[in-house]
Amino acid sequence: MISIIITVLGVVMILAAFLAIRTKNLLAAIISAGVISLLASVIYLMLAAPDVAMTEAAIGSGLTTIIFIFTLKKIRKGDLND
Amino acid sequence: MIKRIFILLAILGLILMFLPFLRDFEFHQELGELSSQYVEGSVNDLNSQNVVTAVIVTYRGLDTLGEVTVLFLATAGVGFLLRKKKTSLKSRGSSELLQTGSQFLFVLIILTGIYIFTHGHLTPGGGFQGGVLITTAFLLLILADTNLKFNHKILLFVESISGAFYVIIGLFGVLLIGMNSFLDPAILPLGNFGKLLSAGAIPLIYSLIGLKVGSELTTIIDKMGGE
Amino acid sequence: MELFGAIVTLAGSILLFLGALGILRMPDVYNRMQAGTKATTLGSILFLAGISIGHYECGCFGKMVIIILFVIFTNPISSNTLARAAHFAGIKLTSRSVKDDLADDDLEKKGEEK
Amino acid sequence: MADLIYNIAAIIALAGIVLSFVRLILGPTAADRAVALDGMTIIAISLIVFIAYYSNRVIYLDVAIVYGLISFVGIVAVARYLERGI
Repeated sequence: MISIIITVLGVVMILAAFLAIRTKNLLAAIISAGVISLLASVIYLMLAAPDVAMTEAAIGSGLTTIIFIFTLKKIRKGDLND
Repeated sequence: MIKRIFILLAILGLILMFLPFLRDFEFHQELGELSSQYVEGSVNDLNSQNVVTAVIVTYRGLDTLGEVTVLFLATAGVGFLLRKKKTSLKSRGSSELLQTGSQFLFVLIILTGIYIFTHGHLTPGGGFQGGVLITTAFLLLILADTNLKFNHKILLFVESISGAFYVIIGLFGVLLIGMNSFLDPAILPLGNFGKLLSAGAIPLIYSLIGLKVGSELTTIIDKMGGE
Repeated sequence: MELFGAIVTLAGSILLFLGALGILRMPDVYNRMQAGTKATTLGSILFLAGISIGHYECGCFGKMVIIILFVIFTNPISSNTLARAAHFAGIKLTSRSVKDDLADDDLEKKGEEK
Repeated sequence: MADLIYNIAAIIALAGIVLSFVRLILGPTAADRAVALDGMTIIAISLIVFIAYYSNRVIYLDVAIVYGLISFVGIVAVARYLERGI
């Protein structure tokens, strides 16, 4: 059971990483990075590491995404077209 | 074309290098010498239910002090590099639901953060995670209203007081127990196993770390996100 | 009791799956949001409730209630903000939709300002 | 019997994550991707609770609490960026 979930989530994570580095749309790359953190925290929990899972959930999918978005806003100030 | 072939070759080489790890992989059924010592010591000597917390705060306490210092330096760097500028660009206000909901959820997130870092020795999580939760609460307020002003004196006060007390508690160990016991949590009574007031000074140290991390990251967020 | 909880969990997971299917198959952003928030909210509530019903001896009932409350509190806020953002970002409705209240509101406001 | 039904429920929820992820890859606009991320986080909370049940450890639920409280902030940030609010 655990191995099925880990395999499926791992494949989805690899696809998300591929999307994050290959896409031209920066916002899509940020969202894909958020997906990677999300699934990574589930996988850490399955490997019996709740501390790491909580850190990944709080920092990886919450704070890092938002700091990326703030940075995107700072470098795109005044440029109103995506 | 040549570039792509080289990239492909490099990836193949990496796969060949990592293949033995995949083939010979096996779960460790028994703990090693050092880790079994940590597990027994944290349960018997320190009364801490969460072994990770005991390792981070006690056995590797100096490393944690170093990490907090690194975070302080990062905050100082961000504060030095990112100056706030007045922009003429007008930003759209947020919806009423977000404004009301953020004020309501602010309290809930702060309470959860305090729960996380005071229960660091009982449940997963601890000072860093609790501090990030507190930061997220302030972040929600920034997202709801970009013109929000934080009181920097309070942030500075909390940050410096918690950092100073962290070192002072460590020095109490040297003073009360012995020369080699900087940051020893046994300066307070150890209490009963599994209760909130147990594991000596670990909850106190983790609360201080949580406050310090929370105020530092809030400063970073304020510098980056505020208009 | 355990079987009842398992069936509730199964119902919740089917709702989660249908919500995800709606995210995939619906024609435009607003319809996807409709499927992706309402169905998944009810689905996760049923999923969590089923597990806590089936394992009432584990003493995790309070934490389950807290998680369900957090899902109820946070989900509408994110979906509302997202729908508003999609509207202001200028994403068109699908050609089959019949009414756009927020656009009508905007027109009325502009008329008042003039 | 009950364990089997729980496992089937987890597999169905996992299929939901995969379907949402397909929308995240296809999504023509950033709002579509944010909606897909929103759906994935909610299903992931359910999966975390299932893992806590499966491993029989109540303390894993703390991760679900933190996740349920934190995950929506990222989506709100994406939305505020899209409507040029922040």
